[in-house]
Amino acid sequence: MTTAPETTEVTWTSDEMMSVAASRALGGVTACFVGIGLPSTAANLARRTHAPDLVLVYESGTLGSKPDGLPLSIGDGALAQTADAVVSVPEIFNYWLQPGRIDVGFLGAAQIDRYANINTTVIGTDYADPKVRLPGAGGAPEIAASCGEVIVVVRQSARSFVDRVDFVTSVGYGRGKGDRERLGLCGRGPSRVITDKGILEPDPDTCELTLTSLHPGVTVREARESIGWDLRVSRDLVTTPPPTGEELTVLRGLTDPKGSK
Amino acid sequence: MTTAPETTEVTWTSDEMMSVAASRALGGVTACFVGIGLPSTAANLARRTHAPDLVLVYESGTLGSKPDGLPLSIGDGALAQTADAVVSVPEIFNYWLQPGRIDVGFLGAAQIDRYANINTTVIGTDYADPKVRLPGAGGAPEIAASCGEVIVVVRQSARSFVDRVDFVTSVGYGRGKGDRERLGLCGRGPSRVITDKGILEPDPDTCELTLTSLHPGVTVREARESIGWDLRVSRDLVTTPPPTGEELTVLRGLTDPKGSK
Amino acid sequence: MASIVSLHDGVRDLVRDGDVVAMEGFTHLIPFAAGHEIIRQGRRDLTLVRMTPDVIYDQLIGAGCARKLVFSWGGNPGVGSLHRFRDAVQNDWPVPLEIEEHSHAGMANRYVAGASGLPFAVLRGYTGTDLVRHTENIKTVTCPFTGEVLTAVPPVNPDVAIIHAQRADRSGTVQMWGITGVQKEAVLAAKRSLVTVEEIVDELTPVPGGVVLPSWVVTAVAEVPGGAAPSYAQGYYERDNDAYKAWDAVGRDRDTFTTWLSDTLGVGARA
Amino acid sequence: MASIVSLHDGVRDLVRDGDVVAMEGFTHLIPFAAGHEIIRQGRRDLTLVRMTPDVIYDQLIGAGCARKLVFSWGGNPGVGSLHRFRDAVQNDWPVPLEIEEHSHAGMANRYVAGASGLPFAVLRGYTGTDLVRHTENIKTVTCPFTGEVLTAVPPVNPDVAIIHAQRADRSGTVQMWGITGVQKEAVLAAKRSLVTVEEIVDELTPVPGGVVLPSWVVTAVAEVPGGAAPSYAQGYYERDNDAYKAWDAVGRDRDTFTTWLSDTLGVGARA
Repeated sequence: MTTAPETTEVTWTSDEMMSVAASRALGGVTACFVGIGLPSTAANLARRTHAPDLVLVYESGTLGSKPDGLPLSIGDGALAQTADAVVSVPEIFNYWLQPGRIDVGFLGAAQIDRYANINTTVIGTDYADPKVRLPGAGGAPEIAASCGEVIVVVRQSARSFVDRVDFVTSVGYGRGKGDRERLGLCGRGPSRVITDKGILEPDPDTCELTLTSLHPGVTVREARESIGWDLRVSRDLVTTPPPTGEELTVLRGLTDPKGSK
Repeated sequence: MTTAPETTEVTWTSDEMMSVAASRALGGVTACFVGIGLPSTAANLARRTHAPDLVLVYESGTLGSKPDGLPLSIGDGALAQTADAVVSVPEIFNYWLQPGRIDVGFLGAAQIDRYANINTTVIGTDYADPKVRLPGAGGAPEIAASCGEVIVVVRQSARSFVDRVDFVTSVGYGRGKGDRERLGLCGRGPSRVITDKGILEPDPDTCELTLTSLHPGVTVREARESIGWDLRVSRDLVTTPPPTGEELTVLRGLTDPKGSK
Repeated sequence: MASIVSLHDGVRDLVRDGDVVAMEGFTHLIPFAAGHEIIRQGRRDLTLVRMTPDVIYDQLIGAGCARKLVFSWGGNPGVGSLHRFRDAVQNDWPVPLEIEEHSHAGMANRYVAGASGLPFAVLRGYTGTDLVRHTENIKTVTCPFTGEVLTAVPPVNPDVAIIHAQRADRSGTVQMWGITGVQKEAVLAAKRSLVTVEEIVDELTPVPGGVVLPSWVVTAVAEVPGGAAPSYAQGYYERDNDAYKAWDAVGRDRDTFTTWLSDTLGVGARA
Repeated sequence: MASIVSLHDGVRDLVRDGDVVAMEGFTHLIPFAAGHEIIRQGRRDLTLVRMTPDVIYDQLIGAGCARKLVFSWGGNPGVGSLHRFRDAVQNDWPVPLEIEEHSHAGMANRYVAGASGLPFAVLRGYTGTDLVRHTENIKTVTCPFTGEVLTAVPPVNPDVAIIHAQRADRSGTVQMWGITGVQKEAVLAAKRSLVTVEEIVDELTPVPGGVVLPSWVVTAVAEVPGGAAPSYAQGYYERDNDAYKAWDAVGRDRDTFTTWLSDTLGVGARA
């Protein structure tokens, strides 16, 4: 992890910037379906800073978990013990996710493509003889389909950001605008892809992921060089506001005690 | 209610004989789906006498209820408080009744016909303008379809025992042998209709209800005269053993304290 | 997040003439007080949905609030018939009552489909019964794997679901326990929901058998102690069996009922 | 009614070569001890079903017990990949492993269909994904009311379901709490079931969040304290996160794994 340039007061890592940016994306959100890892970090950071009432929903069946630290797994005991309710796994998918009750779904990705389709299944185009066998779908296909919107958090690399994913585990915008509607997917799809370099958003006309925000100290060239397609840059490109001291303090308080970073 | 003839020791009513006969029908049964009224009386009597481990399942969602007295309604608090588990109403029907997990379903009837079809919906053949509007189906259609077997408990009267029910709320044997299989119903159907006069069972060849047992003191003529079709009598007609002193003591202990008789 | 409201305001704001209204509670936790408030506020043309329409729906029907009833078992449990319901079906009094009837399994699955955002539910049910001949809302569906033909029912998605629960906290998160029937599904299937509770507390301590509806899926909560009487609220009060028995005589006669309506709820006969 | 058995006898009597075996437990209450006993007894050609195959299935796969895996997410939670699983899929070591993969929503609904005695379940799922191209067990079904096309999946009905729970009573009625995942459905969907428990007690006192499986739907119960370790059993012990991390190095290398198999479970390499 590279260390980003110092401001007058604080330094931060690119991963910290990514978590902070992801956390901020949860402003005004009621309920968020959270995966383990970066999404969980961001969601818990949001709950500790600007969104104290944010409802965290985990696919293990916990509704409204309020863990003290970061859970190490999706079925951590602290998630159950601090939840408003613990329901069965069938219920969490059928009653809570499927009808579109959850505003935001937070996903990671092994591969993500130009249209924000996500692959967490296999690397390599031959499913029967993959180059790398990945964990698989988990809750992601239906999170991507049914949440009001989806936020993807993933570190940039040419291996991860590809023109076309080897396997569509979770649908972003398919092959472009209108595909979600044609497929009958209820949610609006990925609204933001937050990386360690910046933020990509779907172009309103084409749904192609476009760079809309650069994290402080990152150049457009740096952001573009680790993307496997010719990344477009928004005319309204902005710079992501740097992490505040409070954000960093809370984030480090969350991640350090468990030694998970 | 008429009083049946005295034996040397005890007297009993025809309703008591009916409840006792119904209770005995639960020998060897693991789990029983119970409606309120006579079925509940019989099932609780069985649990207090020969079948202490009988599992009582009520459609309100209680599994393994062990009420002290007779519940007054299907959702009585005592049913929940003494149950092994209380589940939701969808679950009781989908996970417990539908897959055929329950050995015996205990039903009452407003009308029952020659092939043990049951009507609890309307009296009169015009559904839109009924002579009498009855409560309706409740859990009965699926209890009749999915329990391993069904036991019907109903007092005899020409109004209740009809050649053909005005409305098929719950299927017995349809129009005769083979109809259940054609309809794809999982359970074997009504194995016994227990009345205040005797016991009717489906003929093995035709599925027509046939008198197989007469309660003590009841004549064949008395049993046949309150049936709306030409009731056949089994060549192996037996007499129902009279209630034992223990059966009557337990039954009266169950029914009297609540003043429900 | 749920609003904390008075019963009067909750009914005023959430229940509109012509609405599809589901009031659930399977013998236990029946929202009687909310039903009475609907009568008091004179709602009309409601489509009332309920698996087990009992005394509270007999009262709503007798008061002329309903134009349609969707149900699976209508009776006074442990007592007998619902005379206002019968009078409406058989004699159109005080107004005609259209009915759509199902089995419990069918209704339960309709709520499940409603809560799940699905356009139908599949079950083994109704097969061979005459219920199928009297509602368009029972169809068949063929299993794409085995070819077996099963029964399909459409969801219930009420405009408003009304339930009674033991407790809520100040954020409007609701907790109930004991027999909780189909209430969770009813609330999740509905566009809006009103939950009356025995008490609003600072903190909901977990209880065995507890079912929780988080504040963010509930529209409004009203504190109405005794709001389920004469049914019962486990941990709070017992079922008033005498009141159920007494209802038989009140419901049996139009004049006696009209007097009851006036004396108890202060409502004149409207139909 | 359930029998109370030893773990050895339970696995011996209920798990047969070639069986479809579902071991469930969503991070919590994972039946590790039962999995180890299956390895010890040398079962072969199992079709292993599990939403989240993790370390325990990595061990079973590495030991050569499985010919097929049906799953929705296979990884070492919080750590990384399952190397034995990868080695089997990518290199057929120690034996080829056929896979059938789903999403969590799909698998959960397959268990629900299994528990419900239905030949399929309906969901909004898989649409537009490549998962559909790789399994026959994902089809479509058309809503008979709206014409909408939805996804259908067939039930999972394992020969045997194995779960771990906190407690059982002497009759074999099982009680678990905390995150209980899809375990109830797995047991109800299966032909036979084996439940390992932390302890067998005289009486099961109700607990908040408790899920009960009555004795008459359970085949056998074995008392195996610590039987979920290194996963956790709420109220008994915590998750051993270090053991999960340590597994990464063991699973990564065939020889290290084979040594582990021999040292820990007393099993020689068989494949």
